[in-house]
Amino acid sequence: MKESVIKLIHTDTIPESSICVQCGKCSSGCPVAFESEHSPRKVIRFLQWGCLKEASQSPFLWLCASCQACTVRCPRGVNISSIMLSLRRIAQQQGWVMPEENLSYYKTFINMIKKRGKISELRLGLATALHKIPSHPIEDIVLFFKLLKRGKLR
Amino acid sequence: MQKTVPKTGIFIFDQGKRLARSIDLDAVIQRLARIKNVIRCEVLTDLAAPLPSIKEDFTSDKFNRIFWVGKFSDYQKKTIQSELSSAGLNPYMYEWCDLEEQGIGTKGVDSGIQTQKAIILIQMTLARTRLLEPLEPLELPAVDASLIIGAGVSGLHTATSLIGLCKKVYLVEKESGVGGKVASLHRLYPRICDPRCGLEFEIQKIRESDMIEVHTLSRVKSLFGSPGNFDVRIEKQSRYVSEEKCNACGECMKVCPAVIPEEQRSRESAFINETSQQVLNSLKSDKKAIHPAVPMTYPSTFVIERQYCPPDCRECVKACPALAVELEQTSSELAFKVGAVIITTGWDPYQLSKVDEYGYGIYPNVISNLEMERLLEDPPVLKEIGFIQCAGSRDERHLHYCSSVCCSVSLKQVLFLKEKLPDALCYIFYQDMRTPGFDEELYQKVKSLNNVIFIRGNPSTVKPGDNGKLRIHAEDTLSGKEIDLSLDLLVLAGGMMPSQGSFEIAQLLNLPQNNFGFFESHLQCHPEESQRTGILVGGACRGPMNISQSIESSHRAAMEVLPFLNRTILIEPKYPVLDLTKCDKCKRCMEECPFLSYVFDENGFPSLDLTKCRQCGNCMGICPLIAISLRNNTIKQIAAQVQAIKPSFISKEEPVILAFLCENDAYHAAQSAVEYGLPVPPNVFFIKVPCAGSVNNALVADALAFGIDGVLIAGCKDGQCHYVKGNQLVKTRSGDLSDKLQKMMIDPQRVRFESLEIRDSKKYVELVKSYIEELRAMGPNPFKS
Amino acid sequence: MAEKIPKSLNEIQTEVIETDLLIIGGGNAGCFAAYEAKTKNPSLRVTIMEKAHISRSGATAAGMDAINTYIRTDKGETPEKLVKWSRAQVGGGPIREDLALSNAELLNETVELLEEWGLPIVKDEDGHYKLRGRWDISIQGEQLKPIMAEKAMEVGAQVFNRVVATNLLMDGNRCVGAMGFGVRDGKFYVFHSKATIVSTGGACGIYKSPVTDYSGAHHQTWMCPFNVGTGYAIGIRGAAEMTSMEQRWIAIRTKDFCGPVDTISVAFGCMITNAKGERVMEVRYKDVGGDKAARFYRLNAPMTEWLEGRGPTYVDTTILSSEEAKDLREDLLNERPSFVLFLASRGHDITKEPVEIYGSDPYIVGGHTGSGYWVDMKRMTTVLGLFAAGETAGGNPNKFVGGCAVEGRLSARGAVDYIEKTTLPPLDTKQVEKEKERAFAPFMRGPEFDGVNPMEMEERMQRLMDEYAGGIHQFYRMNEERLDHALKNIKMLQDQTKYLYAKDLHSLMSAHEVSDRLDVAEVLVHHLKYRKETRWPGWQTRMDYPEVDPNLDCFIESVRDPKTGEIKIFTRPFEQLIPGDRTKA
Amino acid sequence: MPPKIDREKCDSCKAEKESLCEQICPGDLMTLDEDKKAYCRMPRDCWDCMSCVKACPKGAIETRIPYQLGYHVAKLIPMMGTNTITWTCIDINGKVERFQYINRGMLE
Repeated sequence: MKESVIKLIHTDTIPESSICVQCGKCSSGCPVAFESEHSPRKVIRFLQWGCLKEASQSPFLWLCASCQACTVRCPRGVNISSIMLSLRRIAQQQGWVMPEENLSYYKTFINMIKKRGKISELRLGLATALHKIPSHPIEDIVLFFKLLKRGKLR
Repeated sequence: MQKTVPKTGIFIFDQGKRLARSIDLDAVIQRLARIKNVIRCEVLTDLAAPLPSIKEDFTSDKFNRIFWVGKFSDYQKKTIQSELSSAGLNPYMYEWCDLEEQGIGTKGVDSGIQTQKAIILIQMTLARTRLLEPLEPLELPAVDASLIIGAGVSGLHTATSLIGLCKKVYLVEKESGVGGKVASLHRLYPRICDPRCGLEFEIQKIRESDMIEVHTLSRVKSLFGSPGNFDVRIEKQSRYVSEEKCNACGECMKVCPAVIPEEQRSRESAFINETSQQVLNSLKSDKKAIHPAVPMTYPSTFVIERQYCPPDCRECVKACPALAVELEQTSSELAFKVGAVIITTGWDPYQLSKVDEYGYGIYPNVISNLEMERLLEDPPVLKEIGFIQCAGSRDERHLHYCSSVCCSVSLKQVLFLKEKLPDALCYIFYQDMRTPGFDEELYQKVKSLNNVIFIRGNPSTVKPGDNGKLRIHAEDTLSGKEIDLSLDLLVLAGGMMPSQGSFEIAQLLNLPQNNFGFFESHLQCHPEESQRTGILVGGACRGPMNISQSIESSHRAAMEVLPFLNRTILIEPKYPVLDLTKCDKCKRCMEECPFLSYVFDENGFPSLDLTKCRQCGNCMGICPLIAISLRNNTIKQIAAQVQAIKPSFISKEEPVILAFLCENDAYHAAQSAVEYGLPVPPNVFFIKVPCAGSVNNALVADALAFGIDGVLIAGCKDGQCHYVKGNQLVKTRSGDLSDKLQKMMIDPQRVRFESLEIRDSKKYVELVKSYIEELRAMGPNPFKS
Repeated sequence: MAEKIPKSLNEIQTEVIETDLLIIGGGNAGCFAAYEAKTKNPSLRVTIMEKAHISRSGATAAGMDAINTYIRTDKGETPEKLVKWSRAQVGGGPIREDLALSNAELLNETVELLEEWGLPIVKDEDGHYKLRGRWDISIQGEQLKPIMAEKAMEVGAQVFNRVVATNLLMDGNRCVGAMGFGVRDGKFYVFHSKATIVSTGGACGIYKSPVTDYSGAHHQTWMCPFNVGTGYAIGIRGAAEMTSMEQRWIAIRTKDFCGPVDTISVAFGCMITNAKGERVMEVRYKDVGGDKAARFYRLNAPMTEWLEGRGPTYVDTTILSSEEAKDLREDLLNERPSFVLFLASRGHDITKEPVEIYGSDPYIVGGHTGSGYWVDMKRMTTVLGLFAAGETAGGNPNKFVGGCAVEGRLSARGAVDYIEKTTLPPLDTKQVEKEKERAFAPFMRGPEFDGVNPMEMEERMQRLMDEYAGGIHQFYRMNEERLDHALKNIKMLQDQTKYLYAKDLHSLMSAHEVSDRLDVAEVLVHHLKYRKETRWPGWQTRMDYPEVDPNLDCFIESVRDPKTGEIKIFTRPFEQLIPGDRTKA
Repeated sequence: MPPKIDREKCDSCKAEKESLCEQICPGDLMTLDEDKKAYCRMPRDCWDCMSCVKACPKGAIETRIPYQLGYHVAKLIPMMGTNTITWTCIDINGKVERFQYINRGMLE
């Protein structure tokens, strides 16, 4: 297990994680870390331990907005947000996505491209919303009409 | 020029008949006695008895050079030398030939082969002895004064050391007073003393000495010449107050209408509250345009910063009872000669505004650790204070290195702050606390204080909070907990970087700096020697260090400078000499001399500055026209040694290796291999060279032409060369030769460069063995006849 | 890299160097002259003006494998015998025996000097220099030129490398230095000296070489192609008397590469054979000495074989063992390394196949034959203050490396004596300005000038001389009418030099080289015309006068009138000092 | 095309003005191009004296016989010592021959 993990780490992006000094600047600047039990620092720490699976199963991956705040502040120059993206891919390849429904948006997106060759924001939004029970249905509907009115959904 | 016939005496010293056990000494003697101009050749088992007769033979001119074969203790060598030099033998007319270090006496090697090898070794030494010339060390006149650039703590200590040794010192400082950064510090741990007290102690010595000239408001404008004789020109900015007349009574300051405005800091009202206003106030200086020298009031003369004077104001002139104010003063230039230069240009704080996430310069209550020193004098009432460590240090985007002092500085500041504000709550955000040595005690002391919280994790940003406070969000990486704080004051532990003055001097003197801008030196072996001979570097311009380290460094620099301050500089006659009849002005020697010792002479030839030269011989190695030779180790001598090797002495098939060993490490590795009793194969001969870089390709070509099967050049590892880059140069050169061998359809491995460290005895033996195997597989050198 | 072409003469810097002794040409003779002058009088300012770089300039640039004249006194040889041999080699003369004798007397000392300076000379078991012919000794002379150059510099001669001489600096009939330009720095140099030695070497490239291919192998000549006869030309223009120019040096050389043959035939005993396998010299030339016949016979014989349908001709190297063949090539590497490469490029094993030989193009080289300046015993030419040494000094053939070195020393002795008795007149700035304008004229015309480039003119001249003045392609044969044709066209070419243009300093040098060659060629043709006989078949074959004319047993001399450019030809008598049969060694 | 230059190896002798081949060439033929690499400006004018080959400290120059005179490809490579020279001659059939001897100093 350990060996294959190391192999995975090195074949993919992630050797960079070893230079992290765990200063925590990424987490303290992260706008979404409060939503998750894992901070980006922790994800990187898992990688330093070689725990690729734990890292890939972190729900934080799917929260990351790729805002790059972490990457910009990192004193060691670790490209954290691209590591997060790589981990998403590994998780998907290995079937480690937790929970599975996190993938629904991405799957819909890909399928739509495959089918039509382009994205319709309207369909994508609807499909994503219908895939799981919306947490804020009323607000979503209000937002939907607002967006529609301004021509933001096509 | 009359040529004297080289007549040689060879004495084989075989104490305890150790040599006789492994080689046939009679055969050796018989062989040597047949050589022309070998006048005396005998085996001695004792030194004391035959010395008088050797001395007598020398005095009666039977021979004019001697070489000694065998192993000698240093004491024995000195005895021989002093005996013979009393008979008039020039100290450069000896050679020593240690057969044992070359592997004679190795167990298990056939005595016949050993005897043959011994004969070759002696003939090699004979060949070089024949070409010896009597030499005398050169004494060059030198100035026994030194120039110290920068009068901070390092500069002052260097200066006082030197004046203590009665050496004239010129101390040049660009500020109006001495003291440097240290003078602006509050208190020092552990003795809790005011740093000015220590500085004053040094200033007192300067005041009392007439061996020193202190030039403030001055910069070095040019520096030419060479070690022992530098011509310095400095520019003195006008002070507008006469140093001779002013007695620092202070009357002028009382009438001066102009207050120097402080540095621009944002005063955006949203960020101002009571605390930050207090902070701003305590950092404010009420310095007038005319004021005492800063940072320390030495020289005790006032200075006017004219750019702040109101037009046509002459209040100070009127007020001065000593008539010392001279508003019409202009800058002046001053020239003098010194023997050496010590650079103590110190450090500058890293510009914290570049670490933009912490809002330094935007929020008035975000201050640097240097400003905190000032604030500590009389701190405002503060409840919650944060310290962020590594603000800029250890950061890819800022300073790549650890500034080494900031952890201790912040701890000290917390300690003093808590003394004055016992109830204040201090948060220290850190990555790693680095408190080397006794500073650990400080760390533990601060840890034991109440309401001091260490958070392992640095905040990402600082944001404005309510009511002018600062909002900080951080992750305590140890617990994983997120922390939200609202602070009254945030102290950033800014790092140390090379001072602006260092960059200016580096450019002026063409002085190599490392990647970070600190002066380059050989950190283990000669930390205070810059890469320009006669120019030393002391204190924090060499790298981040604390005050006591700076002082140590400056004292070391003062010691190292002494050889240049002797009124004469003694040059050992081992320096390179250029044969102008061969030189083609290709300038490669100038290009590749690690110490820039060559300059063009009036005819466009390179000419060597003997005082800058460190006698490494890299120029001898690089010269494509074989025009450069070290005086007591000429290229002809080495060539003669190479020529004396008989490559078929074991058999025609058995490979013979010639190794050129750097005397700094590879040679010692080979020497101790024998001392440790490692089995050195008889196939290898080595020649000791001052630096691997001094091996010229022509010598290697000679070796191959004479039929030597493999040539090994061994020097230091990358980056370890005592002469900066000799190993690199020879590596490239031997690589070129290898490429050429390939074209000649000869195995390129017949020439190779290897790195050997001083302890690599085993590696050396292994290397030789495996090389022999390789060479056996290649077959004999095609030039072997 | 391309130089900036100056817009006007004023942009060209003029450098005036005042000196006691100027040596034009830092070759073998030049270096020895500098050495001798400095050792005789160390306070003398000695300056060498060198067209190339002194370390590797001139005929010995590639090295040398032998010194062809050394007197083994232990074998009973004497200077007189050497002179006798030399006389025989040029068919009995005329030869300046006085010069030859004084040369021979200093010869051994000079060769020994070379060994002392570091030239390895092969020795026999007794420690004597090893002979490979009667007078030849083997050297390992790859470094011959650098060794001599270093010595010249060591004694303190000031060397100006890359300065091309264009003319002498005259003060009436006295030479007070020389002028030239820097081919690298573009400066105009004026050397103002009390005495001047000209030792520029001979003239190569007046005739088309048999190996010439215009695209890639133009300079495959035996003689150094960078020796263009400047030393003669400046003397001709300075109204110095030239002697024996018609005694051209042509030697038998290896075919297609002009490699040395003496090394093979003299040192290794490989004899000349023809296509039928006959020993040519023994079969047909027994009466003039067979294999030991004078050099021009040894040249003419194989070429005659070709003409008469028995070519090609060879030196028979198949008699060599493989060790000897290796030794031979080692010798060749010392003199002409590229010849060994040539053999390799033909895949030629000389022990299996003989080496083909052919005549070379004619050269004017006074170190080998008698052509050059008429000099007195002090080696002063007919121009006061101008001395000649080496290939430029005439009347004394078969000097080769050793003799030219000696002559360098003798000329320096003469010059040192002369300098003591003279002072330096003020510099004639008018003459300097005029020469500066002349020297840079092709350059000032600029690269866009609609004219003639030096290479074109050189090729035209070489073809003309080859076909009409007895070149290799005509088997060295000539007659009066052809010579007249040559002369007429040389005059045309000389006139056309006003159309020469140079695009850079290098081609400016080429422009001067071709002008210098033309001046030498003109004098040469006059000499050839005057000798209405065939005295040295091969070297000088007149189809219209095939016999020797006893009335012409004298030196033929020429002087060019510096004002009209007309060439006056006259004779000087031959004086025999060493008695005996002149054609016997 | 007598002197053939290995442009990779040539470092123009790091010289300020003239590389060693440029300095030594008796015919003023070697010079540096815009990339500071040596070349022969007039290959037809080369005498094949091999001075440049011997002088080149990088071993970047080879002399080739013009094709008009000899076949492709034979090599003759000198290697200069302090007082020795070696020659390696490789003929068109790949036969290697070597020569070595002293070129300065007394012969014993």
